[in-house]
Amino acid sequence: MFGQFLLNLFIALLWLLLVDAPTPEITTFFSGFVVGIGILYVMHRFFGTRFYLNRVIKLINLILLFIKEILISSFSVMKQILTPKLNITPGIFTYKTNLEGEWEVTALALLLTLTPGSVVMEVSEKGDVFYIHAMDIEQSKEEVIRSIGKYEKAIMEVTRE
Amino acid sequence: MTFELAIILLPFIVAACIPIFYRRLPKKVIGWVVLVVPLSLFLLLTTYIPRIAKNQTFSNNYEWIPSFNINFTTYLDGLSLIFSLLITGVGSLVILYSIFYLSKKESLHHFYCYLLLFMGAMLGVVFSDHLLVLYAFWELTSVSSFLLIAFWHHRKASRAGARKSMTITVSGGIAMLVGFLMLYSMSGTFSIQEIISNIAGISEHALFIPALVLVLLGAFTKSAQFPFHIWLPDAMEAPTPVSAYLHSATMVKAGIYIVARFTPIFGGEMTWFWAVTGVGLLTLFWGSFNAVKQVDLKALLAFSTVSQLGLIMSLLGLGSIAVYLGYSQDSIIYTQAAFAALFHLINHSTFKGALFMMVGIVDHEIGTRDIRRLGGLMPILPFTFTVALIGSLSMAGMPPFNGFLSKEMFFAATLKITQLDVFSIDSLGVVIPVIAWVASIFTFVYCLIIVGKTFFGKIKPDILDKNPHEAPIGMLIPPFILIGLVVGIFVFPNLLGHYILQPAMASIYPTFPSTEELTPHISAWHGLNMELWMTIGVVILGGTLYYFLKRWKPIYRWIPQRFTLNSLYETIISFSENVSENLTKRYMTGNLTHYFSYIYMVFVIVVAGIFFLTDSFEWSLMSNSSVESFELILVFVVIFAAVAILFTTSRIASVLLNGVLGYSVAFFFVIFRAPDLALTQLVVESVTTALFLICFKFLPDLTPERTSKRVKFTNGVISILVGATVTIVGLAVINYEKFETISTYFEDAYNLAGGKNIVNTILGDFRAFDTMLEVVVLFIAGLGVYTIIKLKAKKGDADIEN
Amino acid sequence: MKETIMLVALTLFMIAIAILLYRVIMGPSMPDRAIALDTIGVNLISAIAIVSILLNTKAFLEAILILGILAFIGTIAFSKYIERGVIVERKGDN
Amino acid sequence: MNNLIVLPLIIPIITGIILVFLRSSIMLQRVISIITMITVSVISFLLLDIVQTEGIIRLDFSGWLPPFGILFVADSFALLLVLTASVVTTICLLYAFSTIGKDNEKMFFYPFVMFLIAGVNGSFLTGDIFNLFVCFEVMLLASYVLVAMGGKKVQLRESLKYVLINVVASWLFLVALAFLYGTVKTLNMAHIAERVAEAGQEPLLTTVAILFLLVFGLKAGLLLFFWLPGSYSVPPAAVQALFSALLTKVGIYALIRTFTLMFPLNQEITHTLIGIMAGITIIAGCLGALSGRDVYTIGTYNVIIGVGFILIGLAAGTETAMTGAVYYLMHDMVAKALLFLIIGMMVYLTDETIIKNMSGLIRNYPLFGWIYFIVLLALTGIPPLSGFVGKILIGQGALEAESYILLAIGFASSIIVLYSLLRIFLASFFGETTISFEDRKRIPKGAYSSFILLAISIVFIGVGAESLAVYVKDAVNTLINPSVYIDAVLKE
Amino acid sequence: MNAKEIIEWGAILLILLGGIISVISALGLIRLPDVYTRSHAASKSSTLAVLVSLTGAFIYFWFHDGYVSIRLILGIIFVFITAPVAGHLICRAAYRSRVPLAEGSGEDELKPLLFANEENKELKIDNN
Amino acid sequence: MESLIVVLVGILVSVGTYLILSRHMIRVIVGTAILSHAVHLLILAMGGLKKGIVPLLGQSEGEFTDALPQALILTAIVISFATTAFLLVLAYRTYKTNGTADFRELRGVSDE
Amino acid sequence: MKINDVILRTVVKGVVFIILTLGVYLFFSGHNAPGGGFIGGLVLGSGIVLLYITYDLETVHKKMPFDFKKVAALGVLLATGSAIGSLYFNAPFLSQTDGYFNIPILGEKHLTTVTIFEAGVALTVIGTLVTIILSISEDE
Ligand code: NA
Ligand code: NA
Repeated sequence: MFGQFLLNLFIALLWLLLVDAPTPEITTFFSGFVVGIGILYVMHRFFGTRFYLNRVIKLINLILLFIKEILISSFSVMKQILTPKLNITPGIFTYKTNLEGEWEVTALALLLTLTPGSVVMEVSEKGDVFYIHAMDIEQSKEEVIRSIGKYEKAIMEVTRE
Repeated sequence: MTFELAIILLPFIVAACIPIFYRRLPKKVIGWVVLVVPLSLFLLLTTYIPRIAKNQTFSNNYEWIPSFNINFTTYLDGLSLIFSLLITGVGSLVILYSIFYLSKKESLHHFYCYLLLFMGAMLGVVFSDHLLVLYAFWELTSVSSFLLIAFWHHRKASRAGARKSMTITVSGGIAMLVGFLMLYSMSGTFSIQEIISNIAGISEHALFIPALVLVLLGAFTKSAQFPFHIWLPDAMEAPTPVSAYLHSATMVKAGIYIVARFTPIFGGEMTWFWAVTGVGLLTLFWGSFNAVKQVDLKALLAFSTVSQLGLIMSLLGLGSIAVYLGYSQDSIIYTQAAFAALFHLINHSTFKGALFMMVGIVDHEIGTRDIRRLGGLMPILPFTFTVALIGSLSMAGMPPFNGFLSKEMFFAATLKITQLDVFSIDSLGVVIPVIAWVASIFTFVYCLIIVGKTFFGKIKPDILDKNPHEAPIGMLIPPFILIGLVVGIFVFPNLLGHYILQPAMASIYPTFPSTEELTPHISAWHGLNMELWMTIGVVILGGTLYYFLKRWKPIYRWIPQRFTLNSLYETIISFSENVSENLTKRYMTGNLTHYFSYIYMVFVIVVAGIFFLTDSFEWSLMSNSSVESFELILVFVVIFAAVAILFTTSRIASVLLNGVLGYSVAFFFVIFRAPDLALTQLVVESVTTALFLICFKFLPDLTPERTSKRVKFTNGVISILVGATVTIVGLAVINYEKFETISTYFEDAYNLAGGKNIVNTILGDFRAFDTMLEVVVLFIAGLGVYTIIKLKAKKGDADIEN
Repeated sequence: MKETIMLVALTLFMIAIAILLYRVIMGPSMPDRAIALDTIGVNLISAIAIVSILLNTKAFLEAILILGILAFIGTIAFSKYIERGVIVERKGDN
Repeated sequence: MNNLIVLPLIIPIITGIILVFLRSSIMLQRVISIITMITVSVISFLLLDIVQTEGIIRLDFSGWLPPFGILFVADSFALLLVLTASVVTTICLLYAFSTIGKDNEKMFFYPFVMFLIAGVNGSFLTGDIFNLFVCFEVMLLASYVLVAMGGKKVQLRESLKYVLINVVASWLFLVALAFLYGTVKTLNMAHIAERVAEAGQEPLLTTVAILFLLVFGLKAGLLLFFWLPGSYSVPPAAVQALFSALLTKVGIYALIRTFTLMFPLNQEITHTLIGIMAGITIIAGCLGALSGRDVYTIGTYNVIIGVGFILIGLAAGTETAMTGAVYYLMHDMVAKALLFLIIGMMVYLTDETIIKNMSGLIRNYPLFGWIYFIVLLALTGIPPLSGFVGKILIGQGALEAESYILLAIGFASSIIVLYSLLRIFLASFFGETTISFEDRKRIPKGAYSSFILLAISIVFIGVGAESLAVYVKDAVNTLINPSVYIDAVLKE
Repeated sequence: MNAKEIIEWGAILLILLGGIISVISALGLIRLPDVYTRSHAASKSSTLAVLVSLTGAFIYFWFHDGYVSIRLILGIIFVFITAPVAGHLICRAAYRSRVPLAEGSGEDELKPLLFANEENKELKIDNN
Repeated sequence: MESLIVVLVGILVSVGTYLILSRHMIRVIVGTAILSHAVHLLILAMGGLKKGIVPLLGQSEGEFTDALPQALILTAIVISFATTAFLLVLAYRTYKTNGTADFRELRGVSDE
Repeated sequence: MKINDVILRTVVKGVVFIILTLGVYLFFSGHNAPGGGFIGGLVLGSGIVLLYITYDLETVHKKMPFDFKKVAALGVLLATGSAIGSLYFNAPFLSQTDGYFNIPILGEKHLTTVTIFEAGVALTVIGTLVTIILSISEDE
């Protein structure tokens, strides 16, 4: 229930932002809240799980991590593209994670996908094993193993007590 | 309401009552009840004779569609009186006859209903002064005749005969209608009498001759004139009373009526003279010539009717010359032809009616009408023989019967006309009496055949087995009344001439001052003149020909079957059916691709054609806005994506490329300052693509187009032309800047409609109605998708296909 | 000058789209085309942003978000189609 | 009260939607739909009467003055067609009750009919050319579903073609609209007329007009009728009747409006072209009708002939000719509806479509047979039935306009109409009866009542032509003097 | 040139940078050997191109018009979140629909798991 | 720009027409989609392109671009979407019942 | 190996809110900015369709048990009904009224009957869009 309330606030905020009034008004926020109630009513059955929003700072950290990763990985891809002669050995490898729960798994998978040279192709049925395609398998393997602990920690800081 | 209207309506009213009440009446009674109608009408009409004889006419107007000058105008004069007396008189006799002729098992209510319809229609024809109402009744006679011919519709021949008669007579009627419309457009009135009185004003009109021809077409088809006569023999499939009534005494004479009625209008034209006389004579000859070869008595009578109708027609043609010449002492003489026509019209009805009834009796009692199986019936059917003999001799033009009188007058008229030198008669005229004479010889021959082959000679044994006997008295009374008239008219022709024919002559020659002059004195003996010599020749030559009939009859086989008019008709029918089928099938292939190419070709030809014909192309870059490089690239992206769709072999690729197009169009909308459009286009494009993908589950992948190079090339050319047409017209339209757009009004949207998004205020307010309906469209589509998915034909549902 | 640079950027994005079009047309595999279309959509987002600046209007900013959403939905739809032949499954399919 | 004139469109729409909610109760659906159509018929008749006394009425939606908003304009011409269409639909519904089948009824048959008639009525009434497009689409979408209703093999095949052709036709309509807006910069039909007149209908405008000629021609089956025989042969009889009565007529209506109101100038080009197209249409229709060996082919090609014949009236263009066209339009709607209802019943009774395989129907169903005979006569133009007045007025008009070839083609076509329909009568109704009286299928009462009502209408339009004359004349007055319409719309 | 000017110029250069990155990654989609490697270019550098240019646009609007566009931010976030998901889904779909890895690829630990039983079968579903 | 767009429209129309003249259902339907794109651009071009500002009041100064064609296109887009949706479903139902997606084989009448 | 959609489903859960909110926003903003009933409805509909794509028919149907045909019908009814309302006031068909109303909490608001009309439009779009996609997807 609490999570949903937060979500509602979030929608109201979103609303306020979307309306783009010159100065934010409380009435706009309220109407956003009403809109949120509507949406939540339609959607509430999708939300069996809890929703944590109070770890904003951790979240920001995580987001920054995301940004950093995309920057690095993009430039490494571009480097590959612009290299006159392609010298890569693509391949698929597996990685087993300790994270559990859909949000954690998803966040990690996204992070891994943003990691230079790797894209998560499959998640095992249990959600514990990732099958990762690597642009250059040797290099990526190393890189993933190096940074994965860092990722898992950043995620857990947001998701766990 | 006047009597004339009542006369027309009574048969219809009774006809309408029959289907309602017939179940409550005993079957026998229907006929007797129906008989009351013509009988009472006949008696009523006789009361008009004295007044009509004084050249009174009776005219009444009843409004039907006054807004378009369509009114019910009855007009009763001498000409209509003759016909109406025939219609009701012969009608009475025929109904009396039919009561005994038709078996109780027949659906008598149908029969009498049709018969009364016909009677009413016929009376309507002769009593109508209004062209369109006349036409209405005219077609109704065709319709009722159709129904009567098809009375035994389980017989194939009946249906064929009915179809033929209806097709030919209604077609003629339609031609006549066009003629009537032309008369109206020339004269501004639908009233025959008014047209007659204003004839000078229209006879120079360019449409006058076409109108004449079209009206004649109607008359000729109805009166079975060559070459339209072919329906009449086939119409003999009708019950014999019908043949006696419609197809000899009345309906076929409607054409005669029309010609007589329109003689004051068209009579002065050479076309009229030659068409009516020529076609009449040709019909006269052809009918009599062909009658001889018939073996079915009824068919023989049918051809004889054709021939006699030709005779009457030609007489009216000859009489029309008097109209051309105008009133003078010299021209009076030519009116006698018309007089003879009317006279013979009545005579023919008497003897031909009697003959048909005779044949009906033979058929009824003996069971066949085939002269090859008949013979020697005189002792068995003595009364019937009497009818046959008198009727035939009258028809052959022998004294002391009425046919003799009119035939003599006919010869006289043909001879007189040769002395004229108008309408190139001086060179061609001599043919007229010759044809008349030759035709009369054949007439004599077939009259002998009727009597000789049926009543003389040896009786065939198989007929005797049936134990034939004379007909019941009820079937004999009507023909005896008729042959009584045959003799009676011969004895007192001038009574008829004075009271009946003279007023009718006044109708044909309204401009001639004295009707007395128009009425010759008819006498049986007028000296040993040329006419009589011709008759004597007829008897001698005809007798000889009859005697040697077997010797020369094979000449009929000279004309192969497939060159006869009948087979020509059949050929035309089947040819037009086949040709139309082939033609239609050739382009109506059912192949959608073909249909599209027709549409596109018409589009290109018509639009581009008109565009260039009218020299509409104007174009300049003056008012065009600038093009940035990125826009140019986008244009090329669109072009490449579009062209690539043509070559792709995968459905997904084509849908994806269509998506590229859609997104590019959306971006164009961005560039062209259309935010709402861009948004909508983006969403719709994506949803459409998703729809494609969802539906692909049920659809096959693309296959290479297995079309020939030629087809591909043609399609390519068509496509390029279509695109080019849109482009050139589009360029010209851009260049066209004459008007200020109404859109500027919407720029005040905030004040008017309280919104700042102009497009949205248009959609939601100014043109909200469009939006409302567009929502409905969307809803229908959604519901429709649901319906056609859920509603599947059951296994058992047979697909009925053509 | 600013406008010229932005026009250059816009042209660059268009060039990218044109290049991607090659991938859409040529494939060879279905996922190749899908990726390329997705990327075209994403590039269009930038293009719309630049046009918005050039036209000095906020009217198209919704389009940016929408395009992002649609490109995403589209890619999901395509990948499901490629993977399973069905976009909307029933339970027990799969 | 001007709002009245939106009712012929809005009532069926609302009913259609409500019927969606009443899906399970077929009885209720029937009752409501028939009441709706009767109401609409009555309203349109009232409107017709009001227009006689008060002149053309218009309704500016949302109150926006023309030419800026959308509006409905009710003149006698539009209202006569609305009235006829509504009456015919009412009667076809009666027929549908007993024949259409529960499956279809549950699958929103009545809502689709409601939407169809709403689109048709909207097309007749609208005074805005783009709104005409939208109304067309309402009508078309409903017709798409109705053609396919039943889901049989042939139906789907033909309806797909029908839909595709119409999609292209609608596309052409949009192209034409684009060019129209590009030139005259307005959408209000009266305003267009005014501007076109102001520009003297220059060649470019004539080209645009020609484009509309093709667009509406495609809908009307004028020259571009290829789609018609196939798609009109497959749906249930009630739908066939509705289609042949209404759909092509909407196209004809649009053609008449376009070339009397918006593009009346430059007739040497436009009307000549219409004349040529009408002539070819009639000839092709005659060939098709002659070629037919089954009831559907003969019936559908007769629809095509009818279209050509009416447009002779437009091509001739004189007052008389237009009067004839209006009469003939009404006649054709009623008569074609009846023809197709009868054809459908024949097929139902015999499970045959080839005429020679049916025989002697009249013995088991005498009234049915005679009603067919009446239609036959009416369609041939035999007086005093419905076809007569229209036919002779068109004939007179053609004479006035000296269009002799069209006159000849038009009247000659009557012979083919007669011949082709007579073939059905002789082969199918007459002849030896193949099914015994005891084994015969029964004709449902509802079907009979619809036959009788339509037959009565046929007799009424013919015999009672005078009672319609005042309306028809008023309608034609507007067509001949477009300024009447323009003033009613643009001058307050 | 004041601070506002400078920031505006920075925004514009960001946009230009985005354009350049975009072209490069588009080239990547042409150049890279198989769909999986191409998806790296799509899901990373193309995304970056958009993010960079959107950021530029955001900054420009902010400093030029004083307009903080939340929609732009939302757009950025949206693209940012969804790009890797899209990459993931497409790669998975490609693999499951048997689009082959490029020649010269290294190990493939997924193959035994998915297609263990059908080693050498050439299978294709709607895949060109 | 207007002329360029009109030419582009012409090319799109040609492509769409060619596809519509194909035998395969899907090509024909894609053809209709392309025709729709073309005509939407055409309508827009008829109102003049890039000749004013976005038709939103109160955002910037200047003459507005013609908003009416935009509204018309919006309606047209929705209608064409509705039609396309129906068309697609009809096409696949036809394919499933008739067993072919080839219009030459869907002729009916004459070949049966 | 069975497909594990965890990533997709998780992200969609978040993303759908953005989409739906945007949809509602677009719906309301149409009067003064790009948007309106149509686009709003389309975006909302797309959001629902996204759910169907991500999950499966049954799951979504269980959680959103609407008959979308009736949603669409209701939409049309609203759109036409708001138009018919004007008949009652003897104003031309489709006339819209608007005014500024003081509503508790929300304060003074500009309300017009256009909003009802637009809501009808939006509902129709949503209902139709989902009906179409569901009908096809349910087809065997
Ligand atoms: Na222009
Ligand atoms: Na369309």
